Amino acid sequence: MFKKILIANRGEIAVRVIRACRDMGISPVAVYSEADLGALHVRLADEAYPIGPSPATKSYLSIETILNAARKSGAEAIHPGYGFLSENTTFARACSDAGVVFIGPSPESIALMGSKVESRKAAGRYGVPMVPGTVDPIRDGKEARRIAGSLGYPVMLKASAGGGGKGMRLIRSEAEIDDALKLTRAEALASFGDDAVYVEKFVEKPRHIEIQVLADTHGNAVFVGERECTIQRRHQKVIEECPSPIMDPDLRQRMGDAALQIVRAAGYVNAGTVEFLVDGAQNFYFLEMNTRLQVEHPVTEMVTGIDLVKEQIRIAAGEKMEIRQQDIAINGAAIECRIYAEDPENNFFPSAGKIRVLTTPAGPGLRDDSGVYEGWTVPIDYDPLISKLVAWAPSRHDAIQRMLRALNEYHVGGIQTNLSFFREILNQPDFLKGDFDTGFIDRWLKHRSASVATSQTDLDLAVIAAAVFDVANEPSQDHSAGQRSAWKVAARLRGMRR
Amino acid sequence: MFKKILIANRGEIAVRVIRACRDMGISPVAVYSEADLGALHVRLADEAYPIGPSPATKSYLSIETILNAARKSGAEAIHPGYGFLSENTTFARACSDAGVVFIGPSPESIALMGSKVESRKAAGRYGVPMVPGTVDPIRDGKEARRIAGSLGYPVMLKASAGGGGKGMRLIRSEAEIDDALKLTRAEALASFGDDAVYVEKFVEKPRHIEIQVLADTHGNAVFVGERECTIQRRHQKVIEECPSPIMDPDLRQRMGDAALQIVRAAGYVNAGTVEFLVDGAQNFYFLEMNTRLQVEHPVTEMVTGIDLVKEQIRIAAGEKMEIRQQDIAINGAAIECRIYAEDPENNFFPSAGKIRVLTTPAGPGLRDDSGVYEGWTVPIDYDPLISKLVAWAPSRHDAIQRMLRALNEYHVGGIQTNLSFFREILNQPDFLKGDFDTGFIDRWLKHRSASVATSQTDLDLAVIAAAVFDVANEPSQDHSAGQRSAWKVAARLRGMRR
Amino acid sequence: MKHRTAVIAGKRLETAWIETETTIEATVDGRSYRLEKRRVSEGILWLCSDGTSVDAFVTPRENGYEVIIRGKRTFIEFEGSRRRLLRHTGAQEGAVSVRAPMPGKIVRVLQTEGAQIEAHQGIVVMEAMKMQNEIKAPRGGRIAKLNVATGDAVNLGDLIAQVE
Amino acid sequence: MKHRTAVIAGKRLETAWIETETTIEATVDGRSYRLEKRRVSEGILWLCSDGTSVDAFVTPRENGYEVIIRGKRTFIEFEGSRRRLLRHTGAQEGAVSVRAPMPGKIVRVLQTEGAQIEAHQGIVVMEAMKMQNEIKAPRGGRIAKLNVATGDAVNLGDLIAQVE
Repeated sequence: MFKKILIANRGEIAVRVIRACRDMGISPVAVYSEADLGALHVRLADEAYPIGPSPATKSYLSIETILNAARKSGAEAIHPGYGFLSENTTFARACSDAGVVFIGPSPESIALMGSKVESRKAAGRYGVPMVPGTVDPIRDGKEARRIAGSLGYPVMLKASAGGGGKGMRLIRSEAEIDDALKLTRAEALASFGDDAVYVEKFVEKPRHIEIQVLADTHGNAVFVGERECTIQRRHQKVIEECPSPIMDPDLRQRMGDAALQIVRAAGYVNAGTVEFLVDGAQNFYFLEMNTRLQVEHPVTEMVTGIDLVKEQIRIAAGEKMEIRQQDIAINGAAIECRIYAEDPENNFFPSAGKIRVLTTPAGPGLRDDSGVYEGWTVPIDYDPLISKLVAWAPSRHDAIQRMLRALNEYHVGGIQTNLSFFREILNQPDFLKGDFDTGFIDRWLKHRSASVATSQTDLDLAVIAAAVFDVANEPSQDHSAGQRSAWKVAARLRGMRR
Repeated sequence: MFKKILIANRGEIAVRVIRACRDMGISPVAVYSEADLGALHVRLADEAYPIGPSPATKSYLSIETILNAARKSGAEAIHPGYGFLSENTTFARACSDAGVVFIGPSPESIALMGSKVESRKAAGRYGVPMVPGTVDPIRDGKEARRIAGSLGYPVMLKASAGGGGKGMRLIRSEAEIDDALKLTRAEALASFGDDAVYVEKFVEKPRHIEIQVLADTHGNAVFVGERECTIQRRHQKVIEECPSPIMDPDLRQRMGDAALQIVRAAGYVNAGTVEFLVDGAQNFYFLEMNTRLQVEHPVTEMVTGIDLVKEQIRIAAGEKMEIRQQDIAINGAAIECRIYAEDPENNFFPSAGKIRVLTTPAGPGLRDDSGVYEGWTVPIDYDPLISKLVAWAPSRHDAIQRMLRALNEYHVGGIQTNLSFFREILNQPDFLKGDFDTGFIDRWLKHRSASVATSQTDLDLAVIAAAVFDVANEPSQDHSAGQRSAWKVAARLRGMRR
Repeated sequence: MKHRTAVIAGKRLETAWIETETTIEATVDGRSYRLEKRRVSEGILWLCSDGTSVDAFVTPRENGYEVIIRGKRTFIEFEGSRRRLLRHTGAQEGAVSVRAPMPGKIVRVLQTEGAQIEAHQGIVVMEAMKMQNEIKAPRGGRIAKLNVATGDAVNLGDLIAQVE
Repeated sequence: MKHRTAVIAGKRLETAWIETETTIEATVDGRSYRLEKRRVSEGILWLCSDGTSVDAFVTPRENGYEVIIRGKRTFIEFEGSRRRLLRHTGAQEGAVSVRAPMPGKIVRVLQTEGAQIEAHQGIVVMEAMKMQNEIKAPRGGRIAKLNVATGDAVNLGDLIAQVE
């Protein structure tokens, strides 16, 4: 087993991997940009190396700098987390060239699955069903209109190099195509350095369900249940569950078998996720394979007891998997909310800044995978995910009830978060019934009301609390720094934000 | 099911029960003494009622005041937690008289098992093995010497009304008897209002292992695995585990059967715990039954997935248990550390005061059942338990490794805690091997060294950190409150404590 | 005795109170409360009134406050306070400034000065924290001023447009 | 440039340093460190030196400091600082004051004034937070002064006895 692992990432996922290392007695090595001086992942590591200025292109995406840190520390392996270099074939190859184990699949598997075109071809060869559409990138608006016309609207426009919900757009009519093409190409170029896009038939009322797989270097492969990822906002997952409310053993087995076909098609090793669309008649279509750890992996861990990061590390170290397919059972239900530093009252705009107060929920059946701490300043340079809150209970109903309890305990002061947004979604009747598709959030947001009904007493107490705060918050006679209360300073800082 | 439950307790266990209520959609009602104004359990409740001054005798032990709060709130049931009124037959009867459900066994079961003498007689009738000794209270030192002489030293002196490790003393020779008797009687009187004590043969190299039981009002009873509670300091449990490192399926079955015999003997309903001593030859002896929730119940919950507090509430509401004996499986291993506000460097003296900084561990496989928050002042009036940290993993080795990781993440600033103490114990070879008895801690403390070996760099960094702190900490020119930094104030407050 | 006039969803409530270290005596529209209280932390106030126990999480927002109690949000504005609600439901009068909610870059301008737009229609596309987001009109009206161009770097609070 | 003379387990270490907002340049007994740093919270200092990353948890104790790094404790005293280590391993010189570590009640007095006692021998039994605890002698010697009697209520810091 490795003695030292470098984590080429930041935020909650770097913290998650560092904890797995410690849980295995492996020494974790962090890297950090200027914005991440003293970040939680750096504080929790045994060693930490600066890798450059705040923009990711100059730090977390800088292959040579990261490999230098690995060399300097003597780390035997690198865990890439998700995002950044996790699906970068150049990086995977550079690790191998530098004699450092890349904790993930081979560069060839990444390349194959990283190409929407090639991955669909490979899936097709192995008989895995797919959504009708083009495989090759489209040239221009004219071609897009022609293909969309033949598939029939609505269609999806997708970045060939995309993933994680970025670089995707729904097109309901021909009139939207030109604008959508421009915007998607621009985003694709900015996010992935490649503006190739393709067109696909849009599956109505689709659910997004993915299968977790694990494959070792000894030819063993298993699927580790599904994750229900249908609750998305603008193609970004926000709530994930295991099991899926629509799953039954037969569908799970068929989807698992299809996922393992993809593993075979890709010659895949390590942890990966095969994403499917599922329609109302339980037909499923291969979307793509994510050749890395998923953000939402904890829901799988909570219901199976399998630590996916530990398994990744063991597989990368060449160990033989001890998990057999027949031993994998889904016990109870888990649900995850992605806590973002963003403002649901202001069009979900990212909300960077200092976390002045942080109260996290605790107690039975909860897990909070956070990347921040009280006093930490969430930098503007990266993804605004600050934490993943996961609740487990014997049933879906109880897990949701527990999640609501946890959300009410959670408080992040100083920046805006989407906590209130989750408190409301988890009370929606259709959500509780498990009756939703990927358009659920966008439809619900249209008729969401600003204030939520509350009792007269609670309303009056809210008025009193705000009034007390407002008085503490008035401009004082004396403006010397020493006499400003923390409340005043906070309020002034917040007052700057329009 | 109940709509509203009053929790007649405080601290971490009140918080635990409140969370169970919320997880079940039940409205929790708190009570609080003057010292607990704004305590965590009060903040998390829907309603809260003041019940008097800080001393427990005037608040948390005040039956009439608590029942008045129950009446006023309209709570249909009362959960007593542990300690305080949880094993008080008068309270259980008063609840029943007031038409409020007491979440626990009948007053008769409490009375029977609350008496060491009667409980031993009952156990004897059902053929459950016991440690040789007196059943009746002893009159004086002379009688104690006579009985001890016939049993052979060492013997244990125990308060008849005792429990939780209080009111117990080991006597190795006749010379110690008189002093021990006085001290034990005084403690018994102060803690339980009853100075009756009895004598028992001391089992050499004993392990303390207890069996969790659940029994409903429909005649169903199950045992829910064991808890290894051998790691004690002065008869107070500090670390608990499930499973016990010495357990095998046969011994578990035999101990479980014996525990269910006690359930029958007591006509027991609700959750309870049957405590046994186990010697090196796997002989087990009934010690006592705790007729309430145990502090250490989370380790059982982590390995079985059964929520014991929810089960307590369901049973009290008259529901039929859905859990069948054959469905109960122990999955992986869990370990709990009791985090106390006490100072291992100063004879484990309780350390009340304001929590200035609180950093709690998180991530996979952890549960922190805390009763405090950053900024809270731990009152001097109650038990100094501030939190229970529990780690789960597929194996005992991995659970301990994870607990060590969690302990290193944990920091409580402003008061002293026993965190360092646990960090050291969990590295002891005998602990890791599972090779210990109830005297383990006391023997280890004798040769514990003040400082732990560390690398030259870490030592130098410690010097630099302390030096930077010391400078920030120097008496400033200006003593006005507005200009004192928080570090300085903290340091001054701490400086008062010798 | 302090007092404030609160405005919630257009409705006014008069409140007055006396505060000590551990208590507040208050009236809200004539309803009296004797409260026990604790300032738990910055922006967290525990209040207990005749049995009712709440943690109130207070966050300054848009010239008013968001208060969360039992997971439920209320937006409160105070008359005469320096904070006034900026965002209304589209029916408001006068000019509204649309400002950058955080530092970022304007990647696309969707409107022209003088154009008529509807509430929630996009004005510009801004990139920040790796995400492209449309900055939308808080109300319908005419774009009286358009202060940015494609490629502009903007800071938090910078004027993007005025809608009147 | 600041400097201090640290004492760890009787061994002296000279340290000097220059601190900025995000860095510390320091020497300890001639060993040089260029550190990146962040004051994370009261008593928590993150330091990073040539790869080595630590959270240092600093707690004032007994006229010195306890510093926890990677879960390992070090006790540090500074010469000339107002804080000096009180507790030694029993070999120390001079009189030692034994004080109440928290408010409580003396339930039993185990020694008499003038008595010879050994290190760690009990002087009184005190009840606090529901627990009876023996207050023990930090070193061996003679009880020069016994300041409490059975039944006395004591406050934090009250003198219980002097051992010399």
